[in-house]
Amino acid sequence: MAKMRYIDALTLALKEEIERDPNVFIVGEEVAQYNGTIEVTKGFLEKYGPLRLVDTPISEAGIIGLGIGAAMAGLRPVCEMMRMDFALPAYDQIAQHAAKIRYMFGGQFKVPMVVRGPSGVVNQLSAQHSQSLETLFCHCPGLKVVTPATPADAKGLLKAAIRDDNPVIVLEALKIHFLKPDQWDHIQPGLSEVPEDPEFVTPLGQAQVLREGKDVTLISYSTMSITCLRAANLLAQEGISAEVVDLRSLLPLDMATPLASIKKTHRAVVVQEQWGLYGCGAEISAQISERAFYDLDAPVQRVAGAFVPMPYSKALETLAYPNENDVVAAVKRALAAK
Amino acid sequence: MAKMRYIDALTLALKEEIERDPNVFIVGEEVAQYNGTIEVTKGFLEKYGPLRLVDTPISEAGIIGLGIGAAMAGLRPVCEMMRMDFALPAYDQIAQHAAKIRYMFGGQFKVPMVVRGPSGVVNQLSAQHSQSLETLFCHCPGLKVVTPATPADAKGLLKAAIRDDNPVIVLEALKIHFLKPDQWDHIQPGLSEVPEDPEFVTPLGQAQVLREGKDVTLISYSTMSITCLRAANLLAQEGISAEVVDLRSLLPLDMATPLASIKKTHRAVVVQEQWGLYGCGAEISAQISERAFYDLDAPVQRVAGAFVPMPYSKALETLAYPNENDVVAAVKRALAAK
Amino acid sequence: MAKGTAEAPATEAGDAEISANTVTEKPFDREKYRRFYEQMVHIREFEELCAVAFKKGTHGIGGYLHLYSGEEAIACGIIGALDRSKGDCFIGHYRDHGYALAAGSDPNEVMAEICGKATGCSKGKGGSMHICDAARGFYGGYGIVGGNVPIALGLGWALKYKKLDGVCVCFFGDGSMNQGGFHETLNMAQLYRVPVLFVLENNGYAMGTSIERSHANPNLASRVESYAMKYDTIDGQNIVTVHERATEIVEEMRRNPAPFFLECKTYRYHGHGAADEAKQTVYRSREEIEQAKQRDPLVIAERLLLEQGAINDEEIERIRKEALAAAEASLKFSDESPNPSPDELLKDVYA
Amino acid sequence: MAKGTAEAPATEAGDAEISANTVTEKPFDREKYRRFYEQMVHIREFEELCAVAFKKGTHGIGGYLHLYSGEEAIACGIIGALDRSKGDCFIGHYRDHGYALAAGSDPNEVMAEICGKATGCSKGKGGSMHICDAARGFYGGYGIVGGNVPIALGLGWALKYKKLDGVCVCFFGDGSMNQGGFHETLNMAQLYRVPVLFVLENNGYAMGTSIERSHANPNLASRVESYAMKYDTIDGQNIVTVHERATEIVEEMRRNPAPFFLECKTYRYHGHGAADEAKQTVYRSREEIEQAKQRDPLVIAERLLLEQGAINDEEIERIRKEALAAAEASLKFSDESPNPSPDELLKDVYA
Ligand SMILES: Cc1ncc(C[n+]2csc(CCOP(=O)(O)OP(=O)(O)O)c2C)c(N)n1
Ligand SMILES: Cc1ncc(C[n+]2csc(CCOP(=O)(O)OP(=O)(O)O)c2C)c(N)n1
Ligand SMILES: [Mg+2]
Ligand SMILES: [Mg+2]
Repeated sequence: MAKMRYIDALTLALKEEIERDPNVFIVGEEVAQYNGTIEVTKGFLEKYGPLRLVDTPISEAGIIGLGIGAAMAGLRPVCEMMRMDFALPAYDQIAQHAAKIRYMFGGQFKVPMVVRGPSGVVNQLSAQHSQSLETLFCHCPGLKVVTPATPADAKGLLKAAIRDDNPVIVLEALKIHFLKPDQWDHIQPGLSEVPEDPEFVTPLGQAQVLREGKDVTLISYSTMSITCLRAANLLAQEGISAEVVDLRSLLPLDMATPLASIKKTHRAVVVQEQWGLYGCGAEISAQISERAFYDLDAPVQRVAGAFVPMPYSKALETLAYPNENDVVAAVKRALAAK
Repeated sequence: MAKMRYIDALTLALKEEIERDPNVFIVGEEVAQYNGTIEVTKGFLEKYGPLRLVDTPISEAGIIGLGIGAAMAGLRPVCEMMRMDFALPAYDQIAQHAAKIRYMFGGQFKVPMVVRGPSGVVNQLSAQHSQSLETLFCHCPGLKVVTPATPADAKGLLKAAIRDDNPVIVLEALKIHFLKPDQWDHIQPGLSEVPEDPEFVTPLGQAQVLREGKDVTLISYSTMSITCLRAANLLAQEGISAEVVDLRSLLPLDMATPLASIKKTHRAVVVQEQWGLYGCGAEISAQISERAFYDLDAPVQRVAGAFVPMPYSKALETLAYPNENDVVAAVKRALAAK
Repeated sequence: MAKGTAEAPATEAGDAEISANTVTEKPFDREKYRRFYEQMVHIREFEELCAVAFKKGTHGIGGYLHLYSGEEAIACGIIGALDRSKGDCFIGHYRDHGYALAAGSDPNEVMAEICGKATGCSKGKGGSMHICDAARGFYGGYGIVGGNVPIALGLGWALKYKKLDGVCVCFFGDGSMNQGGFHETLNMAQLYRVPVLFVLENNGYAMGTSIERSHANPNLASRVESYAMKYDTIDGQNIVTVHERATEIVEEMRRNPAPFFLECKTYRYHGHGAADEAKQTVYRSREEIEQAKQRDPLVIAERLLLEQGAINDEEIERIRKEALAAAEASLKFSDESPNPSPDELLKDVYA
Repeated sequence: MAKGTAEAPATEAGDAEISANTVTEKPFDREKYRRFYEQMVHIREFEELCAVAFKKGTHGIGGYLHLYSGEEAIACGIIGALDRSKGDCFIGHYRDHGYALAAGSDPNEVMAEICGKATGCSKGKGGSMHICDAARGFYGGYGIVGGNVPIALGLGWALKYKKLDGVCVCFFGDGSMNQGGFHETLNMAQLYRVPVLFVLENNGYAMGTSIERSHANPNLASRVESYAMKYDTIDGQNIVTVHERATEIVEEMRRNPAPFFLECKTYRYHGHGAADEAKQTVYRSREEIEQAKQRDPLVIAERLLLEQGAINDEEIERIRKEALAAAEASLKFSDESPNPSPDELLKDVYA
């Protein structure tokens, strides 16, 4: 085990996979000469050369198309979106092509590619650069979608995504890229620890219990799983024991883990960073109510961002997505019911 | 009242609005000289001229961009997508621009535009041309989304959309475009009737009870509302009284109407044509369970399409989206519970 | 070979071009061109039978059916210039039956796919628009206009990455050129010197929209100067012209990897899709269609082969008959094939 | 005016071009150019103060901050050629402070927006990238590269539809040209003869990527031959060149409505965004930056005005001081402005 930041775990995953498999290459804007906009691929160009670190024009549809074709021909492209918001001009390539090729050609091709990049709200990037777009990718058979919330999963899920034979979207939680190991461990001891084994991967489609508890189950993913841990710390001070389930993968979605937890706690709070309406939290809340109908002692509580484009001003931005106090309040509502 | 087909109601709405308001114009592929691919705009070019019926290259992002700019400058563009699937290459223009302009510029601009076109599965168009993409538009503050299920609403919602000061997505149910009035009235008497009043509009954000009942509430939209009516007919033969709520608008979403119904029936079945996972039905199911927790006598049942790209072969296509028997089966599950 | 201009579409090109003088110095390969001729006749009969079967409505063909009749020389001449052993491959749009047949795919499987049968090349899941043949390097037909073009970039990239000598051919229509992805792709292809041969099937129309009504610069091939890409325009109706030029270009691409843009002037005989047959006169005259048929690629090939003594009238008759019989056999194969079984619904979503 | 080539970017253009001989026969309008000079100086001081405020971190500026320093002559010269009474309007990308200031927007509101205050032009909801001014025909700055370009098509379309004489100016960077939407838009604009003046601010780089590394054809203006669009390349550092050429083009566009593509060669002094300042040497040398600064638009304007006797050293000094004072006053205004109130969060989503 090594203690590291989330961003370093991403770098490590990419490094290990590019060294392991000669078919892996990275393509995107500023990934090579510039070392990556936030330097996830720092030093890679020098080390691995221009065939494996490919700088591109600002042409997202071209980048994804390059990835799809290369994947069909047997390579393992990792397409970086400078921010995941910029995948939208390439959404047709992702949703109509990468996702559907295997099925519509009756299984003749595989599309083992990764589309990855920083996601979510940080520091006043405003409406067009703050989104957490998982729902758009999850509502699309043929894709897989992962949302690592910890340094270990940043490494493990990214590696598993690269090794997977399908198009996998990796939404990297920018908000927590630069937390230092001691900040992680302060939230929960051991949270900054990342297995050094280059064969370590986090299997796709397996949720994890990040913290055990008995009074209520908090279900979330990405940055908000960490917000839930923070909320659980606050709740513990009040004697409320919250179990925190981090979904890790949204597609495939492991509902067995949260449902097992709810069987124990009888109360569920679903937390997501962005718009609740028609968001991923809706599916999770719906499945809980549909499948754990007789286990629930209270209505599922959903906590989500305001249904507005992200405002710029810090004063408003702070109000636009949930924090640990919002989660605590939802837990109290869940506990008050019935 | 006039009896007419769904497609004729669309044509009528466009005709009335283009004649009412000189700022309304229609832009899209083959809308003018070709009379529209399915002839929604037949004869319009001759009547209204080339400034108001604008044929375009196959450039969806350009079409939507043209619409946004024109709308900001005070016109009321109606952008036709030959099929709504083709909105995906323009998804960035819709979701990052049309939807966000008002907010991110602090309310300085309005974007009164419509994006409309045929949607949903019909007759073996296979993976890339059969989708019902409402979720992608609904999970996007700043847009409005409507899904007319009847000839009257085809007229009324399209007209309301054109008159609205926001970008409105109109998903037209291709599957039911060509049903004849007597086919409509056979499903339910009066269903083919469309008010002739040119001031008739269906307000956005108001669900309707298409059929009253007391044992169970079926909640749906678009083609599937008609499938629910068919299911209700079958159920009636077995002595089961189903209330059918047609949501009409998905954004804004009127949950008061279905919740009022559920207060009466205590059982709910949510039906949607396409992929259930992370689809619009999830939001509806989640809200029902969250908000009618104490009213429900059984878990909400969701009926939705298989989570696969649409297969071509009729033998498979038929299995890929719900029919009235699937709805009946779900109702039975709902009634059996508890 | 002259660069084409919008003023000289295939329909109006002088008959002079048809005769053997388009044949360059190379000795005329009778066997090869006879084979191409047979292929073209087969494609024609195959597709005309599809049109009939579509109308009949009882063979399982639904949705869209885009026929290639009139454009056969392009697929045959170009795919015939490829060498699978070198890694050559190709990708197309939805007007794709001809590509597969030109590549030697099993016509029964192609027909069965068009009819949505379990024995189809895509197991009946794709249909007419989504024919493919991985073994023959056919990376499929795509339904979104321009959607295949960015993917071709990746196929070409893989050839470069693997240091193979192969080239990737990307077929698309004039309408595709106005999609944003086309633009992004061509720039990147040239920037990276990726060996993609972009083949524009310029049949004058995208559905009902003529070139002049959709391209501000109707001289389509010259549009790729925007990417500093090499290009040429040829008569797509003449199999010899097409094949020889494609062969030259492919050889050059193997020597000096870089993309190339080849515009083939051609004409589509049917409506955009089989269902649009009746709407044709909204955008073009019956006379125009008849005139275009004067330069039918099959007839041109026939004349050339006759001139060269590579075929006689009797053989021509026999080839037609055999092609029709083969097409009918394919339809029979399809008719006798089972539908996909219900459990196929959920398969092939993920690898 | 010669068409530019990639071989002669603004940085290397000879000093000869700077002097008054770029001024055409027209009499030199001292008042106007002095006003432009004052504007440019104001923009410079305003933005340099933003850079300081960003670093300080206490004024409410977060996110990205893209500075226009070095490129001021373009916004001032071109927006200065517009006539709002005719319906003229403009739209830009995220490097947008200069557009608003050149159009005469209230600098306090611009600064307050950059700082996220309630008094900002976008109520603090947009920030640096999303400045706008509906009253002055500024349809906003956009953050998605190339995203504003299709919208300009619609703004131009509305002018045509309403039969106004106006033109719409669309500002964007060299990086935008490789976005698909750019391609679709330019074709449509030319096809419909929509009065959009596309202004390419060619500063040589898109973030860290040079023209040569991202455009297969580095002669950017010529790329629009693909749309049969008229174009020209000018020295974007010389306010007289920019303004006179823009005026000519706009007049011509009013007479014969059609789009025009104007490439302005320029240079960005700062990092791509204020946060990227340190990474500049990864893609360009300090020497290159210094050399480019030799052709500073403010200095060029100063020299011209001095040559023409339209200004003296004392006035120059005073203009600078006043500009700095104005910028400081704007920052003070912003500092004293309230944050948006919490209830603003849910407002302005829908009209
Ligand atoms: C993005 C997109 N827009 C619209 C369509 C509908 N459509 C299918 S084919 C076609 C015309 C294409 O013409 P062209 O590229 O010239 O090819 P051709 O059919 O002439 O071979 C159109 C508009 C589509 N499939 N995809
Ligand atoms: C679609 C998209 N891709 C990537 C980005 C990230 N990005 C922002 S600005 C920029 C560079 C743009 O360069 P250019 O168009 O030349 O304008 P300049 O910054 O030089 O003025 C990039 C890559 C983005 N905002 N949008
Ligand atoms: Mg065509
Ligand atoms: Mg630039």
